[in-house]
Amino acid sequence: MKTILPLLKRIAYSLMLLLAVIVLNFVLVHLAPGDAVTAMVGDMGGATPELIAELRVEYGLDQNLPTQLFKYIAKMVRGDLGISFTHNLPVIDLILEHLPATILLVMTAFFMAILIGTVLGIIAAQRPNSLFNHLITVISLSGYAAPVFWTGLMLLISFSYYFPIFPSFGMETVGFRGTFLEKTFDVLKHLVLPAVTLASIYVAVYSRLARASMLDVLGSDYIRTARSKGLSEKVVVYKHALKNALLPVVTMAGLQFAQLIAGAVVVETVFSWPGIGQLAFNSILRRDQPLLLGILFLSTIMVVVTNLITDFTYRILDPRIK
Amino acid sequence: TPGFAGPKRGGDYIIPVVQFPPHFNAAIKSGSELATPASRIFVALVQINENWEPEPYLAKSWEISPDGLTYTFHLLEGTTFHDGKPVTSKDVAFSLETTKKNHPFGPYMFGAVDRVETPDKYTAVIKLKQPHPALMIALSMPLMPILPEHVYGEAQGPIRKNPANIMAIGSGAFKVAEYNAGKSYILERFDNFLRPGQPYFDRFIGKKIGSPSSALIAVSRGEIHHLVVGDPRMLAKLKKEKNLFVISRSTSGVGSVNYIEFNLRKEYIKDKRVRQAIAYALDLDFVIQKLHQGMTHRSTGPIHSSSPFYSDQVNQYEYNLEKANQLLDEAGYKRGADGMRFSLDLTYMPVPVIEHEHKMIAEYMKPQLKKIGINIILKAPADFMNWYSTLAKWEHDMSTSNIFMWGDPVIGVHRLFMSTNIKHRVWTNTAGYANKEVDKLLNAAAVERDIEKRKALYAEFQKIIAEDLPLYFTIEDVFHYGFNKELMNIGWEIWGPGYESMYWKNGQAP
Amino acid sequence: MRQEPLLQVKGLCVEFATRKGNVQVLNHLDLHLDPGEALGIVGESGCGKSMMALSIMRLIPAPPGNISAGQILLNNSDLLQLNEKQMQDVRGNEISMIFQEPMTSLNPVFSIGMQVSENIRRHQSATRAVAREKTIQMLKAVGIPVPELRIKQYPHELSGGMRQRVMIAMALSCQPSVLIADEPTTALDVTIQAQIFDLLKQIQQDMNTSIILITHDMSVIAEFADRVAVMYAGSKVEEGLVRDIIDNPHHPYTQGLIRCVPFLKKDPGTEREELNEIPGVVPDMRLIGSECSFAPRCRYVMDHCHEKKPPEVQIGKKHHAFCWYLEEGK
Amino acid sequence: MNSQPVLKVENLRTHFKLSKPHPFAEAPIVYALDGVSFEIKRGKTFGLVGESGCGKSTTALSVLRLVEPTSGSVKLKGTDICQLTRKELRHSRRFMQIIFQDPYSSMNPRTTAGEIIRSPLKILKIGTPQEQNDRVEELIKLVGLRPEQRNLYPHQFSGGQRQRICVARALAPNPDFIVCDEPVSALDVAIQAQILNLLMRLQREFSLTYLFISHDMAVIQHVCDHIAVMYLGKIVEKTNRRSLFLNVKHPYTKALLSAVPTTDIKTKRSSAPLKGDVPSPMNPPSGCRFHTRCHLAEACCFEEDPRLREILPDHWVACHLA
Amino acid sequence: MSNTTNVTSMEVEYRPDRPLVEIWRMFFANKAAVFGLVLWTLIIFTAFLGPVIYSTDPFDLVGAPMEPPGEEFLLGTDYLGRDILAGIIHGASVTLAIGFSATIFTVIIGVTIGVLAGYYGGWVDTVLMRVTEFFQVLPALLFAMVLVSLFTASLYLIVLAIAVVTWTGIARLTRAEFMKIKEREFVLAERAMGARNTRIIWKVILPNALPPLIVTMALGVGVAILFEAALSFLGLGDPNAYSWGYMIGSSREYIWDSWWAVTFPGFAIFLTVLGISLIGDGLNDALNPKLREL
Ligand SMILES: Nc1ncnc2c1ncn2[C@@H]1O[C@H](COP(=O)(O)OP(=O)(O)OP(=O)(O)O)[C@@H](O)[C@H]1O
Ligand SMILES: Nc1ncnc2c1ncn2[C@@H]1O[C@H](COP(=O)(O)OP(=O)(O)OP(=O)(O)O)[C@@H](O)[C@H]1O
Ligand SMILES: [Mg+2]
Ligand SMILES: [Mg+2]
Repeated sequence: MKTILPLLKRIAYSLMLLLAVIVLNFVLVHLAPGDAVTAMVGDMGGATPELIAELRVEYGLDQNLPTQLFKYIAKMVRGDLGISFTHNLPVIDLILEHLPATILLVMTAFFMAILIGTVLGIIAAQRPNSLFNHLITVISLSGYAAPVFWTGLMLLISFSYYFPIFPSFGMETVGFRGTFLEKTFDVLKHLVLPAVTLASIYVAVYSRLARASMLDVLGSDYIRTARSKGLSEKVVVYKHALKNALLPVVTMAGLQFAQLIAGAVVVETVFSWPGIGQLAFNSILRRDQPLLLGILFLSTIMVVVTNLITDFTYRILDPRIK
Repeated sequence: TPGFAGPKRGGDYIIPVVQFPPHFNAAIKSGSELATPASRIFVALVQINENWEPEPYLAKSWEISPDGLTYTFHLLEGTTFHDGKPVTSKDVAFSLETTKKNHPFGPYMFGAVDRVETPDKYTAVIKLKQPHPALMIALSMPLMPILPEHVYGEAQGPIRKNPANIMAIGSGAFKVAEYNAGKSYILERFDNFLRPGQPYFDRFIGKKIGSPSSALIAVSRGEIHHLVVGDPRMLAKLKKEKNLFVISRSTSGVGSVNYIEFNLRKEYIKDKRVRQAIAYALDLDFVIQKLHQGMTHRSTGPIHSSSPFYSDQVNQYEYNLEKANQLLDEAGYKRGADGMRFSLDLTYMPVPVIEHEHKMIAEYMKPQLKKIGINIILKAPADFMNWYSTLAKWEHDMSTSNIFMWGDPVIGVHRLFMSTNIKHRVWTNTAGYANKEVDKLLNAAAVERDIEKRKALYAEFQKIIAEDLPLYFTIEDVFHYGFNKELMNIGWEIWGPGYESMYWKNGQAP
Repeated sequence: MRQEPLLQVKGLCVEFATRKGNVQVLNHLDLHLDPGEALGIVGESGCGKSMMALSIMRLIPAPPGNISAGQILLNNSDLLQLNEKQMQDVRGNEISMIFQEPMTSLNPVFSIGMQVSENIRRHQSATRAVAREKTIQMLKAVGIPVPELRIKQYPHELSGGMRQRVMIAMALSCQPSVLIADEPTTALDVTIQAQIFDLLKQIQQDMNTSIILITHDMSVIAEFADRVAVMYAGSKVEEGLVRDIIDNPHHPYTQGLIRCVPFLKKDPGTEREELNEIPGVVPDMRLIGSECSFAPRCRYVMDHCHEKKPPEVQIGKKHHAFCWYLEEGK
Repeated sequence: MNSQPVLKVENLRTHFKLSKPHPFAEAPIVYALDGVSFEIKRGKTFGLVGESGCGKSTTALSVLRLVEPTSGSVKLKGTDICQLTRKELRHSRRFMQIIFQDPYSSMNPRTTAGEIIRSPLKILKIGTPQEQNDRVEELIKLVGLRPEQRNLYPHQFSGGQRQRICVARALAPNPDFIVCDEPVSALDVAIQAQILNLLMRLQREFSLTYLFISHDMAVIQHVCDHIAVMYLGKIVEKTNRRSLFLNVKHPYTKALLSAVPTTDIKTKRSSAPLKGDVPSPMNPPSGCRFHTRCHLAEACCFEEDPRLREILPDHWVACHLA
Repeated sequence: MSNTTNVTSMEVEYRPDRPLVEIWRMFFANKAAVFGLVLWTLIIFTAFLGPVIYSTDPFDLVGAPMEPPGEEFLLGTDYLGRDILAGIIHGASVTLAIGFSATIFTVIIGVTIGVLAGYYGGWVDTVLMRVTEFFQVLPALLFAMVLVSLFTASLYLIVLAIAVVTWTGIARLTRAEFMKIKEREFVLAERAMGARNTRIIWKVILPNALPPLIVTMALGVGVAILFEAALSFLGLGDPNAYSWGYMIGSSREYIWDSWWAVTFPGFAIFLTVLGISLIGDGLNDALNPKLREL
């Protein structure tokens, strides 16, 4: 009971947050000039007024905003996110179809960034004033300072055009026929450049953070205690210090995840990665309201869920939180 | 096209898809992204060859009554849909009705059709209320696909919601095997296609590609098998690729022309001299030769130069800054202290793939019009809706735009100029142009069956437009197709390449 | 009759490199510890008590710290000659240490059972189960009730006194011959402090462990230690048996230190009195040269106090001090 | 002698409400201070002694209304502090000041010593800038610093010097009453003597009234005229100095006294006087709060809360058995 | 480690400490930070004096399109024939202006909310933190894209959008610092002296909270520049403002023919953000009293 109640509280609160996000997005999207039907018919190359009126009714755009909002939420509760204007498919199907690609990309980049960042940070922390430390600072900051699309384009030119090692776009070779293993390898090959690009921004964040918190932890009393027990430096650093130093990294990682998803928009555009980011970008450009709302909703859910996971991880790592 | 040993079957053909089609039903939606796959999946009654002549397709022959009001089509026998059901004249009638009702151009294409009669299974008779010279074009793919009534008919519910819009059933050379929304679609060969032997590819695959630059890499690596670059900049790159050969054509059927639209209600702009000054201040030769590297054409008016109704006997506004300045001075707009006369908003159509025709020209106009003292404020529409609503509300000063002729001026051109068509909708007469004479000319041209007389009417119309300049027509785009060298027998229609006759030299993709 | 000392510190010098120059935090320090003995070290904050303790453990943070000279002999072998690996075998095994801050000296993210048994497993290559048994036994020995349950708890779930007990259990888990307690009770309440000292005393008897107790509180020393060394600014100024030092302090600093402490009296009387004070503050260690570092605050200061290091003056059998004034007065 | 007390505290309670662990829970309450009464005469020092967490600092802060007391009254020279409006309260601040335990953290690290001493004058708008300046100079000399030191920052002083600055600051507006919350427990013994002497000297000179808080019995014994022993938010014994040490009545006070190590080798304690830890003030034990650690506890101690009774003249004890 | 409050200081040293000098010394000892500073000196110089020295209007079509870097055009021309060098020079001020104004906005929103939440606590904190969390779960870039695309892009809108999606970091930081410093005894001491809330907030707590805030603000400028670049790249920039982001965004399709048109502005952004990040990093260390002791 004691552990479940706070969790329930968090979940209830998250649901309210979600609702607020939905309302804001909905109002925002509907307040903007123009409505979806005009975009739709524009896309068709023009249409008769009758068709436009008909479409308005069909998509419920003839009702007033509160009614539309209410209906939208009512439908959403039932898991129905509406029909995409441009794709003419249920939004939920579209999202579910593009989601795996984004998750693959984002997760790979996420763990790549955390792993590389933390390792670099720890190494730098052990030699705080060395040349190596400065080198790490500059290298990791470089990844952060370069606009991500620029990094992407430069990588693309280098490793896909001048030295064609990696494929230039997409997630897999379409129509590729092969064993499961070959297919996996095919996907991995496509994954390298986008993942490296996306990760490059965040390596700096994590390495700086890991370095700072590791420096902090290494100076703490309990590390001296661990040393006084005769533990080897390896055990001291990687067992006693690391677990503590990871706490801020975990927090940051949780917070950053939201931005990582958004960052995927740019990377997916550069590499034609068939994920949510591209879907989102297109839905923005073509004012596909149901799809856009659905994606915003989904990314909020993902963020909220990651926050819950972060919370949970934090609880595992830090017994002080109960 | 080289190659002696007859066509070989086999292999996949992969095309890049820039805008992913939401479905394949060409009867309820227009657009080039849909046209390519839909033309593979569905057949039409006729095909229009490069000389604008109708050729048999589903219809093996036809007769036209002398008064031009009755068209009788004789269908090929034994043709079936992908689901094995036979194609009959009932399906033709159903398809025409459906298209008329649901297609955005339905009224323009088939407004003149009174009814379709089906005296027997293989004869379809189209009765017109008035002569309609553009009918044959409207009956070709992708404008009117032959749909199976048993799949798309009323009995199956509203057509817009029909699942077969995606898993489409037609009688074309390929049938739908896979559709991964936003990513790819795979079409497989239909063995019972009405042209024996064809098609030759095993599969016809469309694959979504986000940006032209990645498409370029992809085609050079053979990951896709052709690339259409609307953007002439990429042409040089394309030509450098060893495994490609390049064909440059304007898609005459679509007949895309670009223009600058003036909102005739706005101050300054409502003055014809200002519009003409702007036209004189733009160096279209520079645009075409330098910015587009000579890969687009000069457009002189609303009718595409490949059309039989095209006329170049109009004022062509040769680049002349002096004249432009003089016109503005005459109009009474003096330069201020900063050398500027007045400011104008300029918006442009946000179409990522053909930026050079819109954004680039808008960007070009900014420094160029500064030279004659007009300060241009670019209004970048973030999305299509923004642009659409700006124009539909008549809030723009100027905008770039383009329009497709869709085979015949009646379908694509009239709507821009008729004073009866001043509407709060894009690609109507949003400029607010009202000229009785133009109305009269266009109304006459719509029903004129004598091609020479019709030509004359349109020639006069083009001349007036160039003088009045409600829209200033700038360029026509040319499409450059980079095809894989191992492709054989590329056929052409007015709508683009015909993939049914194409095959791989070695019977498989390289 | 005189035994070999268990631990000997000879001429220990420790330096710290700072941006403002080198600081000599320990200046030729000599100490010895006999088996089973409790040696007290007193001195003001910053005089180098902890540095002395950490040098014995060889845990001086290096850089910036550095043991620049001296010997630390444990059973006659010099700890400073050992390599890091060998030193790790000494730490927590032959010499253990408990620290000032029980609140922060335990790792917050590991259970206390794990932290205690880790030491046992490290040095006695015990299995997990054996180490657990031993841990429970140790926790029981330091007076933690129901240790079977406590081993699963985390430091934040324990009070300060309990944590310090855990620290002691950890330090003693491998029966070290020397236990260094660096101000083990300054952060605790008096009643808890009393409990901890009782515990230490009892353990010292049971295990025959020698203890170095570091504190700044004379009364604690008086109660706990057998012998005491008084430190000032990195040097030892006086050393002797507890009674000798408290009843008969010789060095001016020791005298001042003892007089300025308000001792609890049975009958305080009605009037309040002023305390004796030592004027001035502890000097900046960077500025200490070869002179007597207490000279600026000393009321008996003489000219050569500022010039030369004071000599060792033998006062009693086990009682000596370093002072020019005493030297003169002999 | 003026018999009118400078400070009269009656039945003061301060409870802290903590945040709810979940929406349906009751907010836990910390009974930090639970009914405390005492008074201090002009020029006297009243000592509060007790273990950590017993509510000493809370008393100090409540008396100055730096935390809002839950109930009770604090009369400073007759006016009830608890009833004042914020403006009146601000005005009366010049009569009461406080010195904290940690001199370093009680000074703004970004201001110089002179600024720090001057700040109460500035805040309370006492005197012209020139007068303020002179006053600062005077105070600096008074507490034994050198005038040129006024331009140094807190971190450039030693602990004792810092506490001198704090004393000077407290004296600046000429208060009658100063709360000293463990003013010497962060200092070395040698320095502690200096500060205690300074405080006593100033008290004589300006006839100041002190509320002196410490956990060190010896210090308390040394500086206070009256002493109250606190346990878990309540005063258990309250009397003058002599009586407390000669006639100690409450078992807790006895334990506290015998826990203090002495240099007197003959009276060495035999064993620790108290077992166990202080209970949590969140749910204090029923009846006499000390019964959980009291070896004399009887049945009535478990049930009834003992009142403070005057057992001897001016000697108050809260114990059923005294 | 030994208690820093006990670090002794000698009575003979009466040199008043000059914190700024000390910070500068620390900062200067950090080679990477100095490199960042040099970069920024150059960039600021370019932004202010560049347009005077090199006055070519970046919008003007001065040469043939896609002229590679060479004698006539040092950095080449773009697809319209606009001078890349002129763009880099004139774009500097635009880019910096966007970076700074967005940061100012961000700071105004973030600090206000952080101060109120951190200082007053209680329900104020609860409410404000809920609002903050609300903005935090919105994916920043995506939300900025939505904002900009719904209404026609202009510099103001872009700056506003960046501020709206980035203020939460500053707010949280300010709040955390305030909560931390609020508990320090010198704040209690101020209250004991009768100081008003306004004084405590602005004169007492804020100056002490500044170091991490300054660092975050410095980094914020970089973040804002990157945001604007990303928006421009996605075609959501303001075409009347010649920023580096705009240069990349408009030239990106021509990257295969004129790598210079994308590479140079990208590199300029890279150097700018790298510079300010290094400066921020250096400041972070220099302002950290823990490290200064050494
Ligand atoms: N990292 C360091 N750099 C420079 N000097 C240091 C460092 N650590 C400690 N010192 C100095 O070493 C001296 C001795 O410190 P030490 O911790 O041994 O004192 P201590 O006697 O234990 O004091 P306390 O009673 O406060 O614990 C002090 O003057 C301190 O300033
Ligand atoms: N703001 C607060 N919110 C909640 N609880 C508090 C607050 N301030 C103090 N307490 C609690 O009130 C009790 C008394 O605290 P107080 O600080 O008065 O003790 P103290 O006697 O001064 O202890 P110490 O000797 O450690 O300074 C403690 O349990 C403490 O945790
Ligand atoms: Mg110490
Ligand atoms: Mg306290």
